[in-house]
Amino acid sequence: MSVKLVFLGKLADLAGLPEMTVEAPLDWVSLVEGLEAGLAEAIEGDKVRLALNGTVLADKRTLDAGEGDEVALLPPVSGG
Amino acid sequence: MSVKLVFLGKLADLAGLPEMTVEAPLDWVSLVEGLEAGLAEAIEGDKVRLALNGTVLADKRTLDAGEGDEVALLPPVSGG
Amino acid sequence: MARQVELLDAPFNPGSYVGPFTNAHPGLGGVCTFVGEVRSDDDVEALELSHYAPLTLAGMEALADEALGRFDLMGILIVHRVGEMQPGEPIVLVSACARHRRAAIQAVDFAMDHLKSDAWFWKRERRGGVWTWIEPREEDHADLARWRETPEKV
Amino acid sequence: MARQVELLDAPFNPGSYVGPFTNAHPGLGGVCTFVGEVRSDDDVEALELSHYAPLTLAGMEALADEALGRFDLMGILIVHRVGEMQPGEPIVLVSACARHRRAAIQAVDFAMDHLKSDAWFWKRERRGGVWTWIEPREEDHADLARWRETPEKV
Repeated sequence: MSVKLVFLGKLADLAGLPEMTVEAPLDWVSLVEGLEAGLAEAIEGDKVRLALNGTVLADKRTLDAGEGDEVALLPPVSGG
Repeated sequence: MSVKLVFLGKLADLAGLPEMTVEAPLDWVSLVEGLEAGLAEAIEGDKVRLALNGTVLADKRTLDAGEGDEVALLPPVSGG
Repeated sequence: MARQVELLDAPFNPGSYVGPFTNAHPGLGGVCTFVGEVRSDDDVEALELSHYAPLTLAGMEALADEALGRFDLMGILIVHRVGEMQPGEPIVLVSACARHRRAAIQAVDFAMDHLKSDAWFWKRERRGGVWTWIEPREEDHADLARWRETPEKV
Repeated sequence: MARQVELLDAPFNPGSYVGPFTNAHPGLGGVCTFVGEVRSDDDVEALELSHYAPLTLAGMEALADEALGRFDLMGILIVHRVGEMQPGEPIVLVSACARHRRAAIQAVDFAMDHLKSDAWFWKRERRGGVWTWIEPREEDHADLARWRETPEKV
Protein backbone atom coordinates (compact mmCIF):
# COMPACT_ATOMS: atom_id res chain seq x y z
CA MET A 1 0.00 0.00 0.00
CA SER A 2 2.57 2.57 -0.91
CA VAL A 3 1.83 4.46 -4.13
CA LYS A 4 -0.48 7.45 -3.58
CA LEU A 5 -3.12 8.14 -6.24
CA VAL A 6 -4.53 11.69 -6.46
CA PHE A 7 -7.80 12.19 -8.38
CA LEU A 8 -8.49 15.66 -9.81
CA GLY A 9 -11.64 17.31 -11.09
CA LYS A 10 -14.43 14.99 -12.16
CA LEU A 11 -12.24 11.92 -11.56
CA ALA A 12 -12.45 12.68 -7.83
CA ASP A 13 -16.24 12.52 -8.15
CA LEU A 14 -16.04 9.21 -10.02
CA ALA A 15 -13.58 7.78 -7.49
CA GLY A 16 -15.75 9.03 -4.64
CA LEU A 17 -12.64 10.32 -2.87
CA PRO A 18 -9.70 12.63 -3.65
CA GLU A 19 -6.87 10.21 -2.83
CA MET A 20 -6.15 6.55 -2.26
CA THR A 21 -3.09 4.37 -1.84
CA VAL A 22 -2.29 1.23 -3.84
CA GLU A 23 0.52 -1.32 -3.75
CA ALA A 24 3.90 -0.60 -5.31
CA PRO A 25 5.18 -1.14 -7.91
CA LEU A 26 2.51 0.31 -10.16
CA ASP A 27 2.50 0.41 -13.96
CA TRP A 28 -0.25 1.46 -16.39
CA VAL A 29 -1.81 -2.01 -16.64
CA SER A 30 -1.90 -2.60 -12.90
CA LEU A 31 -3.32 0.93 -12.36
CA VAL A 32 -6.21 0.34 -14.77
CA GLU A 33 -6.88 -3.18 -13.46
CA GLY A 34 -6.89 -1.95 -9.87
CA LEU A 35 -9.62 0.66 -10.40
CA GLU A 36 -13.33 -0.04 -10.61
CA ALA A 37 -14.73 -0.24 -14.13
CA GLY A 38 -16.20 3.27 -14.58
CA LEU A 39 -13.08 4.97 -13.31
CA ALA A 40 -10.77 2.69 -15.32
CA GLU A 41 -12.68 3.52 -18.49
CA ALA A 42 -12.50 7.25 -17.72
CA ILE A 43 -8.74 7.32 -17.26
CA GLU A 44 -8.20 5.37 -20.48
CA GLY A 45 -9.68 8.34 -22.40
CA ASP A 46 -7.22 10.27 -24.55
CA LYS A 47 -7.68 13.49 -22.64
CA VAL A 48 -6.76 12.12 -19.21
CA ARG A 49 -3.09 12.51 -18.35
CA LEU A 50 -0.91 11.21 -15.54
CA ALA A 51 1.70 13.01 -13.47
CA LEU A 52 4.35 11.10 -11.53
CA ASN A 53 5.69 13.12 -8.58
CA GLY A 54 4.59 16.40 -10.18
CA THR A 55 5.85 15.69 -13.70
CA VAL A 56 3.30 15.07 -16.43
CA LEU A 57 4.04 11.90 -18.41
CA ALA A 58 4.27 12.34 -22.18
CA ASP A 59 2.77 8.84 -22.53
CA LYS A 60 0.78 7.62 -19.56
CA ARG A 61 1.31 4.00 -20.63
CA THR A 62 4.97 4.32 -19.59
CA LEU A 63 3.97 4.77 -15.92
CA ASP A 64 6.46 3.13 -13.56
CA ALA A 65 5.76 4.15 -9.95
CA GLY A 66 7.51 2.73 -6.89
CA GLU A 67 7.42 2.95 -3.10
CA GLY A 68 6.51 6.49 -1.92
CA ASP A 69 5.66 7.85 -5.36
CA GLU A 70 2.60 10.04 -6.05
CA VAL A 71 0.54 9.53 -9.21
CA ALA A 72 -1.97 12.25 -10.14
CA LEU A 73 -4.86 11.46 -12.50
CA LEU A 74 -5.58 14.64 -14.48
CA PRO A 75 -8.76 15.14 -16.51
CA PRO A 76 -8.87 18.01 -19.06
CA VAL A 77 -8.36 21.34 -17.34
CA SER A 78 -11.17 23.85 -17.28
CA GLY A 79 -8.96 26.87 -16.75
CA GLY A 80 -9.15 29.63 -14.18
CA MET B 1 -11.95 93.41 -32.85
CA SER B 2 -14.42 90.60 -32.45
CA VAL B 3 -13.24 87.21 -33.71
CA LYS B 4 -11.19 85.33 -31.12
CA LEU B 5 -8.18 83.33 -32.35
CA VAL B 6 -6.92 80.50 -30.14
CA PHE B 7 -3.43 79.12 -30.81
CA LEU B 8 -2.69 75.56 -29.72
CA GLY B 9 0.57 73.66 -29.19
CA LYS B 10 3.60 75.00 -31.01
CA LEU B 11 1.47 77.66 -32.75
CA ALA B 12 1.04 79.33 -29.36
CA ASP B 13 4.85 79.48 -29.09
CA LEU B 14 5.10 80.97 -32.60
CA ALA B 15 2.35 83.48 -31.87
CA GLY B 16 3.96 84.35 -28.56
CA LEU B 17 0.55 84.24 -26.90
CA PRO B 18 -2.34 81.76 -26.57
CA GLU B 19 -5.14 83.97 -27.85
CA MET B 20 -5.78 87.20 -29.72
CA THR B 21 -8.75 88.99 -31.21
CA VAL B 22 -9.07 90.21 -34.78
CA GLU B 23 -11.74 92.08 -36.71
CA ALA B 24 -14.85 90.38 -38.02
CA PRO B 25 -15.66 89.14 -40.57
CA LEU B 26 -12.73 86.78 -41.05
CA ASP B 27 -12.12 84.42 -43.93
CA TRP B 28 -9.05 82.28 -44.75
CA VAL B 29 -7.32 84.96 -46.80
CA SER B 30 -7.80 87.70 -44.23
CA LEU B 31 -6.66 85.33 -41.46
CA VAL B 32 -3.38 84.50 -43.23
CA GLU B 33 -2.78 88.13 -44.24
CA GLY B 34 -3.40 89.32 -40.69
CA LEU B 35 -0.76 87.09 -39.09
CA GLU B 36 2.98 87.76 -39.07
CA ALA B 37 4.94 85.86 -41.72
CA GLY B 38 6.30 82.90 -39.71
CA LEU B 39 2.94 82.15 -38.19
CA ALA B 40 1.10 82.59 -41.50
CA GLU B 41 3.45 80.13 -43.16
CA ALA B 42 2.96 77.63 -40.32
CA ILE B 43 -0.82 77.64 -40.54
CA GLU B 44 -0.73 77.18 -44.31
CA GLY B 45 0.90 73.76 -43.77
CA ASP B 46 -1.28 70.77 -44.67
CA LYS B 47 -1.30 69.43 -41.14
CA VAL B 48 -2.68 72.53 -39.46
CA ARG B 49 -6.46 72.54 -39.13
CA LEU B 50 -9.00 75.12 -38.07
CA ALA B 51 -12.00 74.80 -35.79
CA LEU B 52 -14.84 77.30 -35.85
CA ASN B 53 -16.73 77.41 -32.55
CA GLY B 54 -15.56 73.91 -31.62
CA THR B 55 -16.19 72.27 -34.99
CA VAL B 56 -13.20 71.27 -37.09
CA LEU B 57 -13.46 72.52 -40.67
CA ALA B 58 -13.10 69.87 -43.37
CA ASP B 59 -11.41 72.51 -45.54
CA LYS B 60 -9.87 75.42 -43.65
CA ARG B 61 -10.04 77.59 -46.77
CA THR B 62 -13.84 77.77 -46.33
CA LEU B 63 -13.45 79.70 -43.05
CA ASP B 64 -16.20 82.26 -42.58
CA ALA B 65 -16.16 83.70 -39.06
CA GLY B 66 -18.29 86.56 -37.80
CA GLU B 67 -18.85 88.67 -34.73
CA GLY B 68 -18.30 86.63 -31.51
CA ASP B 69 -16.97 83.54 -33.21
CA GLU B 70 -13.96 81.58 -31.95
CA VAL B 71 -11.38 80.22 -34.40
CA ALA B 72 -8.88 77.65 -33.08
CA LEU B 73 -5.62 77.00 -34.95
CA LEU B 74 -4.75 73.34 -34.43
CA PRO B 75 -1.30 71.92 -35.22
CA PRO B 76 -0.93 68.12 -35.45
CA VAL B 77 -1.86 66.47 -32.15
CA SER B 78 0.78 64.67 -30.16
CA GLY B 79 -1.62 62.46 -28.24
CA GLY B 80 -1.97 61.86 -24.54
CA MET C 1 -24.03 50.65 -20.00
CA ALA C 2 -22.13 53.40 -18.26
CA ARG C 3 -19.74 55.93 -19.71
CA GLN C 4 -17.53 58.08 -17.50
CA VAL C 5 -15.11 60.54 -19.13
CA GLU C 6 -13.09 63.14 -17.23
CA LEU C 7 -10.40 65.70 -18.02
CA LEU C 8 -8.41 66.69 -14.93
CA ASP C 9 -5.94 69.51 -14.34
CA ALA C 10 -4.59 68.15 -11.04
CA PRO C 11 -2.95 64.85 -9.96
CA PHE C 12 -5.29 61.90 -9.48
CA ASN C 13 -5.21 58.49 -7.83
CA PRO C 14 -6.17 55.74 -10.32
CA GLY C 15 -7.37 53.42 -7.56
CA SER C 16 -9.93 55.94 -6.39
CA TYR C 17 -11.53 55.75 -9.87
CA VAL C 18 -11.23 52.03 -10.58
CA GLY C 19 -12.73 50.83 -7.29
CA PRO C 20 -16.06 52.71 -7.62
CA PHE C 21 -16.18 52.01 -11.39
CA THR C 22 -15.85 48.25 -10.75
CA ASN C 23 -18.35 48.30 -7.90
CA ALA C 24 -20.85 50.13 -10.10
CA HIS C 25 -21.06 47.07 -12.39
CA PRO C 26 -22.20 44.08 -10.36
CA GLY C 27 -22.30 40.88 -12.38
CA LEU C 28 -19.27 41.74 -14.50
CA GLY C 29 -16.93 39.00 -15.66
CA GLY C 30 -13.84 41.14 -15.71
CA VAL C 31 -12.39 44.60 -15.71
CA CYS C 32 -9.30 45.66 -17.61
CA THR C 33 -7.46 48.83 -16.67
CA PHE C 34 -4.52 50.66 -18.15
CA VAL C 35 -2.75 53.45 -16.30
CA GLY C 36 -0.11 55.48 -18.14
CA GLU C 37 2.42 57.49 -16.18
CA VAL C 38 4.95 60.13 -17.12
CA ARG C 39 8.00 58.01 -17.91
CA SER C 40 11.21 59.08 -16.22
CA ASP C 41 13.17 59.06 -19.47
CA ASP C 42 16.74 60.21 -19.21
CA ASP C 43 16.65 63.81 -18.15
CA VAL C 44 12.97 64.69 -18.58
CA GLU C 45 12.05 67.14 -15.83
CA ALA C 46 8.41 67.74 -16.69
CA LEU C 47 5.73 67.06 -19.26
CA GLU C 48 2.98 69.47 -20.22
CA LEU C 49 -0.22 68.51 -21.99
CA SER C 50 -2.35 71.25 -23.43
CA HIS C 51 -5.86 70.79 -24.76
CA TYR C 52 -8.63 72.79 -26.40
CA ALA C 53 -11.72 72.51 -24.25
CA PRO C 54 -14.38 72.56 -27.01
CA LEU C 55 -12.71 69.63 -28.84
CA THR C 56 -10.78 67.54 -26.34
CA LEU C 57 -13.47 66.39 -23.93
CA ALA C 58 -16.03 65.95 -26.72
CA GLY C 59 -13.49 63.85 -28.62
CA MET C 60 -12.88 61.63 -25.59
CA GLU C 61 -16.63 61.16 -25.14
CA ALA C 62 -16.98 60.19 -28.80
CA LEU C 63 -14.12 57.70 -28.38
CA ALA C 64 -15.82 56.15 -25.34
CA ASP C 65 -19.04 55.82 -27.34
CA GLU C 66 -17.16 54.22 -30.22
CA ALA C 67 -15.65 51.64 -27.84
CA LEU C 68 -19.09 50.94 -26.35
CA GLY C 69 -20.47 50.37 -29.84
CA ARG C 70 -17.59 48.23 -31.01
CA PHE C 71 -17.05 45.92 -28.02
CA ASP C 72 -19.53 44.12 -25.81
CA LEU C 73 -18.96 46.21 -22.68
CA MET C 74 -20.85 46.95 -19.50
CA GLY C 75 -19.05 50.24 -19.01
CA ILE C 76 -16.02 52.34 -19.87
CA LEU C 77 -14.05 54.91 -17.90
CA ILE C 78 -11.57 57.36 -19.44
CA VAL C 79 -9.68 59.86 -17.29
CA HIS C 80 -6.97 62.13 -18.71
CA ARG C 81 -4.68 64.68 -17.13
CA VAL C 82 -3.81 68.02 -18.68
CA GLY C 83 -1.34 70.64 -17.45
CA GLU C 84 2.19 70.20 -16.18
CA MET C 85 3.17 66.82 -14.73
CA GLN C 86 6.25 65.33 -13.09
CA PRO C 87 7.76 61.91 -13.92
CA GLY C 88 5.83 59.17 -12.11
CA GLU C 89 2.49 61.00 -12.17
CA PRO C 90 -0.47 59.25 -13.86
CA ILE C 91 -1.45 60.84 -17.19
CA VAL C 92 -4.20 58.54 -18.36
CA LEU C 93 -6.52 55.86 -17.03
CA VAL C 94 -8.76 53.68 -19.19
CA SER C 95 -10.88 51.00 -17.62
CA ALA C 96 -13.46 48.77 -19.29
CA CYS C 97 -15.69 46.14 -17.76
CA ALA C 98 -17.48 43.38 -19.59
CA ARG C 99 -19.00 39.97 -19.16
CA HIS C 100 -16.12 38.38 -21.08
CA ARG C 101 -12.48 39.26 -20.69
CA ARG C 102 -11.42 39.85 -24.28
CA ALA C 103 -13.97 42.60 -24.88
CA ALA C 104 -12.61 44.46 -21.85
CA ILE C 105 -8.96 43.99 -22.86
CA GLN C 106 -9.60 44.92 -26.49
CA ALA C 107 -11.58 48.03 -25.55
CA VAL C 108 -8.68 49.30 -23.42
CA ASP C 109 -6.19 48.57 -26.22
CA PHE C 110 -8.47 50.39 -28.71
CA ALA C 111 -9.04 53.43 -26.50
CA MET C 112 -5.35 53.78 -25.63
CA ASP C 113 -4.27 53.60 -29.28
CA HIS C 114 -6.70 56.39 -30.13
CA LEU C 115 -5.79 58.53 -27.13
CA LYS C 116 -2.08 58.25 -27.97
CA SER C 117 -2.24 59.56 -31.51
CA ASP C 118 -5.76 60.63 -32.39
CA ALA C 119 -6.92 62.81 -29.51
CA TRP C 120 -6.82 66.59 -29.14
CA PHE C 121 -3.74 66.92 -26.96
CA TRP C 122 -0.47 68.76 -27.55
CA LYS C 123 2.48 67.60 -25.55
CA ARG C 124 5.84 69.08 -24.75
CA GLU C 125 8.60 68.01 -22.39
CA ARG C 126 11.23 69.94 -20.50
CA ARG C 127 14.88 68.79 -20.46
CA GLY C 128 17.60 70.99 -19.05
CA GLY C 129 15.10 73.80 -18.66
CA VAL C 130 14.15 73.74 -22.38
CA TRP C 131 10.65 72.83 -23.59
CA THR C 132 10.30 70.72 -26.77
CA TRP C 133 7.07 69.78 -28.54
CA ILE C 134 6.45 66.03 -29.04
CA GLU C 135 4.97 64.26 -32.08
CA PRO C 136 3.40 60.77 -31.97
CA ARG C 137 5.85 57.90 -32.57
CA GLU C 138 5.67 55.90 -35.82
CA GLU C 139 4.50 52.90 -33.75
CA ASP C 140 1.60 54.96 -32.48
CA HIS C 141 0.33 55.50 -36.01
CA ALA C 142 0.81 51.81 -36.82
CA ASP C 143 -1.03 50.77 -33.65
CA LEU C 144 -3.94 53.00 -34.60
CA ALA C 145 -4.11 51.64 -38.15
CA ARG C 146 -4.79 48.13 -36.81
CA TRP C 147 -8.33 49.14 -35.84
CA ARG C 148 -9.26 50.27 -39.34
CA GLU C 149 -8.78 46.76 -40.68
CA THR C 150 -10.79 44.65 -38.25
CA PRO C 151 -14.24 45.95 -37.40
CA GLU C 152 -15.14 42.79 -35.46
CA LYS C 153 -17.44 42.80 -32.46
CA VAL C 154 -15.73 40.93 -29.61
CA MET D 1 12.43 42.50 -13.94
CA ALA D 2 10.13 41.26 -11.20
CA ARG D 3 7.87 38.22 -11.17
CA GLN D 4 5.23 37.75 -8.50
CA VAL D 5 2.97 34.69 -8.66
CA GLU D 6 0.52 33.66 -5.94
CA LEU D 7 -2.15 31.01 -5.42
CA LEU D 8 -4.65 31.98 -2.73
CA ASP D 9 -7.34 29.99 -0.96
CA ALA D 10 -9.14 33.00 0.55
CA PRO D 11 -10.72 36.18 -0.87
CA PHE D 12 -8.34 38.94 -1.92
CA ASN D 13 -8.49 42.65 -2.70
CA PRO D 14 -6.99 43.38 -6.17
CA GLY D 15 -6.12 46.96 -5.22
CA SER D 16 -3.91 45.78 -2.37
CA TYR D 17 -1.77 43.93 -4.93
CA VAL D 18 -1.76 46.43 -7.81
CA GLY D 19 -0.74 49.46 -5.72
CA PRO D 20 2.48 47.96 -4.32
CA PHE D 21 3.25 46.23 -7.65
CA THR D 22 3.02 49.58 -9.49
CA ASN D 23 5.03 51.41 -6.85
CA ALA D 24 7.75 48.74 -7.05
CA HIS D 25 8.49 49.78 -10.65
CA PRO D 26 9.45 53.46 -10.71
CA GLY D 27 10.07 54.78 -14.20
CA LEU D 28 7.37 52.64 -15.83
CA GLY D 29 5.40 53.97 -18.76
CA GLY D 30 2.24 52.08 -17.99
CA VAL D 31 0.62 49.26 -16.12
CA CYS D 32 -2.18 47.10 -17.46
CA THR D 33 -4.31 45.07 -15.09
CA PHE D 34 -7.07 42.55 -15.61
CA VAL D 35 -9.28 41.37 -12.75
CA GLY D 36 -11.68 38.49 -13.37
CA GLU D 37 -14.61 37.94 -11.04
CA VAL D 38 -17.11 35.14 -10.57
CA ARG D 39 -19.85 36.18 -12.97
CA SER D 40 -23.35 36.17 -11.55
CA ASP D 41 -24.79 34.11 -14.40
CA ASP D 42 -28.41 33.16 -14.09
CA ASP D 43 -28.68 30.98 -11.04
CA VAL D 44 -25.05 30.22 -10.24
CA GLU D 45 -24.72 29.99 -6.46
CA ALA D 46 -21.02 29.19 -6.17
CA LEU D 47 -17.92 28.31 -8.16
CA GLU D 48 -15.19 25.97 -6.99
CA LEU D 49 -11.71 25.84 -8.45
CA SER D 50 -9.53 22.89 -7.57
CA HIS D 51 -5.83 22.63 -8.32
CA TYR D 52 -2.97 20.18 -7.94
CA ALA D 53 -0.25 21.86 -5.95
CA PRO D 54 2.79 20.27 -7.63
CA LEU D 55 1.63 21.41 -11.08
CA THR D 56 -0.54 24.50 -10.71
CA LEU D 57 1.79 27.02 -9.11
CA ALA D 58 4.80 25.81 -11.13
CA GLY D 59 2.70 26.21 -14.30
CA MET D 60 1.74 29.78 -13.38
CA GLU D 61 5.38 30.63 -12.72
CA ALA D 62 6.38 29.18 -16.08
CA LEU D 63 3.63 31.27 -17.73
CA ALA D 64 4.92 34.43 -16.03
CA ASP D 65 8.43 33.64 -17.27
CA GLU D 66 7.13 33.07 -20.79
CA ALA D 67 5.39 36.47 -20.74
CA LEU D 68 8.58 38.14 -19.46
CA GLY D 69 10.54 36.53 -22.30
CA ARG D 70 8.00 37.36 -24.96
CA PHE D 71 7.11 40.97 -24.14
CA ASP D 72 9.30 43.88 -23.11
CA LEU D 73 8.11 44.10 -19.51
CA MET D 74 9.43 45.56 -16.29
CA GLY D 75 7.40 43.15 -14.18
CA ILE D 76 4.44 40.79 -14.08
CA LEU D 77 2.04 39.84 -11.29
CA ILE D 78 -0.29 36.83 -11.40
CA VAL D 79 -2.64 36.06 -8.51
CA HIS D 80 -5.21 33.24 -8.68
CA ARG D 81 -7.86 32.05 -6.27
CA VAL D 82 -8.67 28.41 -5.58
CA GLY D 83 -11.44 26.94 -3.43
CA GLU D 84 -15.11 27.87 -3.29
CA MET D 85 -16.10 31.39 -4.37
CA GLN D 86 -19.31 33.41 -4.50
CA PRO D 87 -20.49 35.54 -7.46
CA GLY D 88 -18.71 38.91 -7.41
CA GLU D 89 -15.52 37.60 -5.79
CA PRO D 90 -12.23 38.12 -7.68
CA ILE D 91 -10.83 34.89 -9.16
CA VAL D 92 -7.80 36.15 -11.02
CA LEU D 93 -5.58 39.20 -11.25
CA VAL D 94 -2.90 39.75 -13.89
CA SER D 95 -0.92 42.95 -13.96
CA ALA D 96 2.01 43.84 -16.20
CA CYS D 97 4.12 46.98 -16.25
CA ALA D 98 6.33 48.13 -19.06
CA ARG D 99 7.96 51.18 -20.56
CA HIS D 100 5.51 51.12 -23.48
CA ARG D 101 1.81 50.46 -23.22
CA ARG D 102 1.30 47.75 -25.83
CA ALA D 103 3.78 45.34 -24.21
CA ALA D 104 1.84 45.64 -20.94
CA ILE D 105 -1.57 45.20 -22.59
CA GLN D 106 -0.41 42.29 -24.76
CA ALA D 107 1.21 40.50 -21.82
CA VAL D 108 -2.05 40.65 -19.86
CA ASP D 109 -4.01 39.37 -22.88
CA PHE D 110 -1.47 36.55 -23.35
CA ALA D 111 -1.43 35.51 -19.69
CA MET D 112 -5.24 35.56 -19.38
CA ASP D 113 -5.71 33.42 -22.51
CA HIS D 114 -3.33 30.82 -21.09
CA LEU D 115 -4.83 30.90 -17.60
CA LYS D 116 -8.33 30.41 -19.03
CA SER D 117 -7.68 27.22 -20.96
CA ASP D 118 -4.12 26.03 -20.43
CA ALA D 119 -3.57 26.12 -16.68
CA TRP D 120 -3.96 23.34 -14.12
CA PHE D 121 -7.35 24.24 -12.73
CA TRP D 122 -10.57 22.27 -12.59
CA LYS D 123 -13.74 24.27 -12.20
CA ARG D 124 -17.28 23.39 -11.20
CA GLU D 125 -20.32 25.50 -10.48
CA ARG D 126 -23.32 25.00 -8.26
CA ARG D 127 -26.85 25.73 -9.52
CA GLY D 128 -29.90 24.70 -7.52
CA GLY D 129 -27.63 22.85 -5.11
CA VAL D 130 -26.12 20.69 -7.88
CA TRP D 131 -22.41 20.87 -8.83
CA THR D 132 -21.44 20.62 -12.53
CA TRP D 133 -17.91 20.46 -13.96
CA ILE D 134 -17.02 23.14 -16.53
CA GLU D 135 -14.97 22.78 -19.70
CA PRO D 136 -13.23 25.68 -21.48
CA ARG D 137 -15.37 27.47 -24.10
CA GLU D 138 -14.55 27.11 -27.80
CA GLU D 139 -13.58 30.80 -27.84
CA ASP D 140 -11.02 30.10 -25.12
CA HIS D 141 -9.24 27.59 -27.33
CA ALA D 142 -9.38 29.98 -30.29
CA ASP D 143 -8.03 32.83 -28.14
CA LEU D 144 -5.12 30.65 -27.05
CA ALA D 145 -4.30 29.58 -30.61
CA ARG D 146 -3.64 33.20 -31.59
CA TRP D 147 -0.38 33.19 -29.65
CA ARG D 148 1.05 30.22 -31.53
CA GLU D 149 1.00 32.16 -34.79
CA THR D 150 2.71 35.42 -33.87
CA PRO D 151 5.91 35.09 -31.81
CA GLU D 152 6.64 38.81 -32.13
CA LYS D 153 8.41 40.78 -29.44
CA VAL D 154 6.37 43.87 -28.63
